[in-house]
Amino acid sequence: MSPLGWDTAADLEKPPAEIPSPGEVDVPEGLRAEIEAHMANYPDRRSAALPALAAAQREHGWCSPQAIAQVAAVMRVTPAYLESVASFYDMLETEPVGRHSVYVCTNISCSLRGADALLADFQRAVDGDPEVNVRAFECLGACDIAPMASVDGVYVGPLSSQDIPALLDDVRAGRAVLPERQLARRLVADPHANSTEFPQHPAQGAAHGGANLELPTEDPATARGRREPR
Amino acid sequence: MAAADTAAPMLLFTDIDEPGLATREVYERRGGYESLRRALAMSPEDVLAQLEASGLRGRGGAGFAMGKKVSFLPKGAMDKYLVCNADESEPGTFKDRELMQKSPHMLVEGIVIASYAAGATRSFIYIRGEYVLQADALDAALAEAREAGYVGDDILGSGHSLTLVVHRGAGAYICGEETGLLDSLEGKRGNPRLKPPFPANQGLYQGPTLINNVETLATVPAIIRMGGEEYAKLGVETSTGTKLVSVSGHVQRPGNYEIELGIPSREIVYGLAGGPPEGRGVKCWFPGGSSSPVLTADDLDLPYDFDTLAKAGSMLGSGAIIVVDDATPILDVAMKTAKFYRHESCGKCTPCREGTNWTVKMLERIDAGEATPMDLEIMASVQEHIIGNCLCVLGDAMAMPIGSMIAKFKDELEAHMERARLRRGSGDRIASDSALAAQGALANDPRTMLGATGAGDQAPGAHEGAPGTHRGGA
Amino acid sequence: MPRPESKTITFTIDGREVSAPENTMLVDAAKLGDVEIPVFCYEPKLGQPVGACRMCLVEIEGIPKLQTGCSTPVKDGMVVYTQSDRVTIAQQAVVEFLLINHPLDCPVCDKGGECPLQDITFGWGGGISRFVEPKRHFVKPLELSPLIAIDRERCILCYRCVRFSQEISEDYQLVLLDRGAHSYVATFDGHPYVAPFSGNIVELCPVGALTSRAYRFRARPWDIESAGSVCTLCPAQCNVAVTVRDERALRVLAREHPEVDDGWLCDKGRFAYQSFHVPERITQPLVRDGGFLRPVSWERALDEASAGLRRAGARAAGVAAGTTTSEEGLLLARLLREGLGSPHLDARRSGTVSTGLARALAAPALQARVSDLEFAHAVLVLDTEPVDDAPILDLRLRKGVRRHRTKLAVASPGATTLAEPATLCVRFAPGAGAAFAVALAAALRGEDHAALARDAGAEADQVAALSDLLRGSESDEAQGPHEVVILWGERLTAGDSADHGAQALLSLADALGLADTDGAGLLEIPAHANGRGLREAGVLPNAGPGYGELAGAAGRDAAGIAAGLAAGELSAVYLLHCDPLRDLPDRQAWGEALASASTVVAHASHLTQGIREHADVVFPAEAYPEKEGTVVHPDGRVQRLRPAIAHPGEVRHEWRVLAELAERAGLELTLHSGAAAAELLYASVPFYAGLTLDEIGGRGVRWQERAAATELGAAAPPAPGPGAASASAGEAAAYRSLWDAPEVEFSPTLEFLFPHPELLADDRAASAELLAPELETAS
Amino acid sequence: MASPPNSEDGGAAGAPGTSAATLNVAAWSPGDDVIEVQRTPAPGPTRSTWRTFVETLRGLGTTFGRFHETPVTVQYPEEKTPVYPRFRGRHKLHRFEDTPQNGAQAGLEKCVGCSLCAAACPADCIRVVAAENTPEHRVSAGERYAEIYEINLSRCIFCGYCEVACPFDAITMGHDYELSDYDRTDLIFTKEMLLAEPLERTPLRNEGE
Repeated sequence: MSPLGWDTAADLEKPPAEIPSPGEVDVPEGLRAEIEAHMANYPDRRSAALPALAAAQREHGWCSPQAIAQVAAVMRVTPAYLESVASFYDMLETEPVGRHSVYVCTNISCSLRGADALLADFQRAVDGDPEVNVRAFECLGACDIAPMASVDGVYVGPLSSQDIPALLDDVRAGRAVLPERQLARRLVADPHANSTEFPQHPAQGAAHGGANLELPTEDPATARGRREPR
Repeated sequence: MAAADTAAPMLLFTDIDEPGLATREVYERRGGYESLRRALAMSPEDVLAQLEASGLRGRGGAGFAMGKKVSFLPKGAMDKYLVCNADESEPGTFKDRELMQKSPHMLVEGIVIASYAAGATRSFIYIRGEYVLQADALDAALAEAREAGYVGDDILGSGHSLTLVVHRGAGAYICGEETGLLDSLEGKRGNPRLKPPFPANQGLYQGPTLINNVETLATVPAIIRMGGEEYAKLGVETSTGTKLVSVSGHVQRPGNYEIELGIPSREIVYGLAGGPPEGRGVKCWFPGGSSSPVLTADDLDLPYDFDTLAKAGSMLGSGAIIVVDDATPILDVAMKTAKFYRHESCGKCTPCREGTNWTVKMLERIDAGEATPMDLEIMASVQEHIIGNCLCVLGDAMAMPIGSMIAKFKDELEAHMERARLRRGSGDRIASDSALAAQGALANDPRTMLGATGAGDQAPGAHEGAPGTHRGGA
Repeated sequence: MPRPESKTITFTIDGREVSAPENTMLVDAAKLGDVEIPVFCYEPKLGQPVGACRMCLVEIEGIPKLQTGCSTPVKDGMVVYTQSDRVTIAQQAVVEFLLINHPLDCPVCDKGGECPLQDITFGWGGGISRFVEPKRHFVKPLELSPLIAIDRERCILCYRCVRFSQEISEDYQLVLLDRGAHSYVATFDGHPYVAPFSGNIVELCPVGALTSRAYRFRARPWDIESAGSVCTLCPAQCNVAVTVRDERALRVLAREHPEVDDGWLCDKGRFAYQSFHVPERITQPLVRDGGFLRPVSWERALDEASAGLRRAGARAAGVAAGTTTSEEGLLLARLLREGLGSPHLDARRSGTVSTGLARALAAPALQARVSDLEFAHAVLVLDTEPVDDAPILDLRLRKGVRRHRTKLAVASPGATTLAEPATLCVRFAPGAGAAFAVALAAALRGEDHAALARDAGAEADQVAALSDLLRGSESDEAQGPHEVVILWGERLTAGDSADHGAQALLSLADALGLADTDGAGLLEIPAHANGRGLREAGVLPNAGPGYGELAGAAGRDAAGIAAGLAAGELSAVYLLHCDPLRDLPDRQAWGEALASASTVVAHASHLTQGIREHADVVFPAEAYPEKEGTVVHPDGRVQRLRPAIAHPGEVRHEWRVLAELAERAGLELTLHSGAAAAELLYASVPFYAGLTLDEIGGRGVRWQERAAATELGAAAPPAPGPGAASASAGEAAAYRSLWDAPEVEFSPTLEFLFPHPELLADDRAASAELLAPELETAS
Repeated sequence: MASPPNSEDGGAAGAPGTSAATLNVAAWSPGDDVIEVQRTPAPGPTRSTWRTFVETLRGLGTTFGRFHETPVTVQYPEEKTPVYPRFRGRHKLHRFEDTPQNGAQAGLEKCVGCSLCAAACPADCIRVVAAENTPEHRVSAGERYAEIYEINLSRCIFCGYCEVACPFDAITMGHDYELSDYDRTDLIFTKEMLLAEPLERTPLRNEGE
């Protein structure tokens, strides 16, 4: 299998892709306003490429040629420029994907704690569901709750395969995912970080720091068994 | 708890978990923005002098003295930029996330003070796109700060003005490299630029640019509060102050800890983080994120500071300690590391683009039993060919740890290779495993950890017709 | 803007002391000491080095890491090693890395034999590869555009092509997609890469990843010869090297000349050579016989032409355009003036500038060079669209803005492609260029210009802003004299307001002090490729060679000739590389004129409509690589065309045909060689005096820089005649696309760009009907 | 090396003559580096008589001794002289045999028109004009094929560099040495001629012959 595009020739019937002339592309008003607001933030309008593409992705679900043409029309740059930028970044999708994204961190710290098996289980669990885009992701910066996943931008962890059904139910129902496992609720591990003066966060219980964290308890043998399911 | 003995003075993590610390009200109640007032009362040169006196070294990875960096900016009236590097994506690192999420005002205050010292009037926080919660917290804090006049025109009547924008990335490790970050901020692909010219002379939009890590900038208010010289008394001579370390991997209490630089590494790994799970030992550990060469259990008694670790052949980097226990095959660690850098290589320069790709292929061949001991030599030489020959440090970031693993665990890798060859020969892994175990060949090979290839392969399209899944048993 | 000056320093490379200008990049400086440092991504024409390929790593004393030679400026006393073990190992490593995914299909690769990757692998590679894994394989070749094929297996990701698209032509169509080892060069969503300068990426590519579809598999480097020439398909006159095999042109490459083209070519210049070898080309004399053009012998054609012209006598007229060389122009002028006694000839599209004004505009002090466009503080593009009229100057203007922060202002009647780099764009009414220049001159003099601007259809405050920009701010003045270049199109001096336009230009020049400032001046883009040369050779109704006074009364200009023919006052017309229906304004008038002419003699290479329907005698015209003669660049650079390929069929040198006709008309010329014709030209034009072919050489020489330039003579510009400058309708719609040329129409891979597909079918059919059988029997 | 026919026999016949021409270094020595060779028979009546009869009889002995042998003349052109296997005769171009692997279809030409043979040719007698394969018209396995492939055999010096240069083993030197013609233009061999099997096979010498 080769990456998309490698084997693709240009379609000589198409016109060259220049900057779309105003009026050539219909842009939803909200999107246009958002992109223009981003452009105002920078001395050079091209700087708004990332936020603008992200906005278009929210609108269209992915950076489709149509979405890119819309951004190009507002930003007055060529669509090729935007496509080039979009294809560089992991979070900008250049192929159609499900509307819900589940990024499972499979980098080293999460891997050491069983993320690869978690990912495989995730993929099995959403097999055939076009709405949920489960993909492996490089380090998401939450090694303290490894293995973890970013579900529509919300970090949850530590996760085990048993959590997957509940998590997916939450995603599909549009609820907050596994509230008790969300990173937002977690205290830092450093026991000295919190002196005395303020009341404890109710959700965290009395314990400080790492103490409230559940380490994966399974021993290596069961871990291996789980990882080699077939 | 053993950690209690090493109680360091809290600068960044003081009451970090206090509810509402992210709001201006609580932050100010705790003395927030006092340093800003104090700094604005001083001349920019005095602020800079304080920063230089503090000996604060950059917390992002390179460890360059922050005061010196500010002083490199050309003087005079021109558009200067201050960019806060919040693209924290070094595997194992998650300290900036904590700061931005829980104490965003501290960062804003640090940025405003630093911009005052540097004479910068435009500032950007480049935060990685995955940090949605943290970016939202920063946006909210920024709105509050603007309202209170800490950011904007003529801050607190000092005449200093600053526009500050939170710029969200979209998922690319290379944007943590300062010049890659600048290109990304300019709306391009995040390709690193050739240096020189250095960003201090020609950075964002060709203007002089100061780029600092979140933790570095967040430390600035503390330095102003306590005075540069007082700050320099913390830590050891060439590594002053406190440092946030992120400990992860095979430890019992992973998380962020604030330490005084120079304490023994063992204190961190065993004392604070609780060490590896019961019954296991430390096989190796990355002292500064996945791009630092690995150290072994013997090195655990080294003091944790910039110079000592450099002398030991590794680096403090971003202060992210990843512990790997002795039940994990080193090949899997190498494979994870190499695959990560292959995925994140921007593709601009040849040694990194091709070298990372080739290294992964060689590792896969080793694991598939298609390699010979000469391949280890080739792999080591490929790492040497990458180191120092790349445009930026990403190539080195793979080649150094992989090189160190080959050097330090050569025997294990050769044994792994040999076993894989035997397995390949007999065709049935499970059966041959027990057969081999009977021969004693599998001693110390629990093969626990990760399916380092197979499902974990996330490079979009392994188009090369990879040797296939090699974990047998299909 | 002062051009960078640098002092010479000495550095040591491989133990050799070498002197080089300070801050040259090491790769370039090393060449001065005969040391070659291999490079892939480095190409100074593309701007700042990117240091991506890492091929040029060298060791510099005092720096621990190896440095890239392409991005390290030399400093005095630097000690550099390019042969040390460290460097050798690093270079071998880079070659090994690059070849990991390169298919090594050199035998089928068009680049084979002239491929930097081959050369560098041979010179600096390790000789073996330790890469044993399977290489990647993809479908190939793929089309990137109708002109260019892409082979992604071979790409080594040196970034040259995408840098060209983004930083030189600034079309941003060709980009890199994806990341890391998966990166590939592509366009948006499968659109083709079609842009005026796209062909340059083929020449830039250091491997065989981008190849020309027109040249594909035509020849190997050892099969071919390279012949230096000058492209005369537009006034920009880029220097080119024609690739010749079996005496046919197979390819056109840039022959870098910093004062002309900067090493780039437009796609017309690069690909239109195909039209020289198509079956539709006229390769025999044709004579109209019984209403149809039929191939005849040269003798018969010359007889017919000569008889027709002699019958007309003083009622004959001549129009020259296209690739006509100055010698041919001079011979045409002498044929008409001396042989036939007719003063009616022209090489302009319309309108006549009085001799005094023409001389004043040609004054050496007022002439800007092409490189001035790049280094000036401000450039005004006035009533011309460089990308259509002289494409390569478009790149030069963009380069000035990008690299030297030149302020670019564009004044035009329509939208311009230079809007993005331009600081200011001003619009005026179509055809009101001269009126606009008058208004601008008034604004620069500080006079009230509101009414004048209104007459020109421009906004007064925009005119004021433009005048401020041209005058420069005070801080600019501190940096020395403010250099302004005005790049203007011939249509500014078109039609009835020709003298007004010229007068306005002179007053603009006066107000800005262009004559006194080095690096400032005027640069005209004439309508025809050798427009300037033809005027200087005296192909004008009102001036002889070198803008000399005529003995008799002035003749008719092009429009006048059309009117005269239509009214029966003239009876014969000689068309030199000109189909008036295509090349001259007022197509309808010319249609009537040619229909009523009793004799139409034409030199043409393709049967375009005007020739097909009206010519009585058609001489096969030469293509520029077949010609021998002189052409003059818009900035006064005298350049030579030398025969590079063989004449197809029975094509003869055109100067010979004209000389023959002139002799039959009674002149005594005794020209036996192209060199003799050139001598005649240089002797006829006072300010060319003493020019020799040696002096012109391969690079040309600006006559303004020679001592003989004073022979032009100063002329007091006459006061403008009565009547205000007004829009001339004829020129209003006259912006002509770059692609609107028979060379494009008849080039198989280029024809898709020809803007009039309906004409294309007609011309093809007619040519096929007439010429194809003949060609078949001939071949 | 190809030997002329009958070279062995000729050599044997000449043996007595050469033995008669004995080397006779003169008594005087003009110097160490000069050797005088006497080509005439040594003077004297005995010697002369000996030569007249005995040597003549000996020679006749050889002649009559061969009387019973069959003639060794090769009846060229009816009969072809065999050549050694590595004899460099007229070139051949090759097609793939029926082996549809490596992307090559059966019977495709091996030559891709790369012109390397032309580059290697010291006599400049090869002319290649390449063209592009299309799916409808596929001639060779690669992207390109030789549309025109001509060898001017009146210029060829049979050095064999072309087969050495060929990266696809598409051209080899054959054994055909019958290369005379009445017209020079007929000696320009086209691709079709080079691809075709020779009408008659040139006989090969056996090992050790």
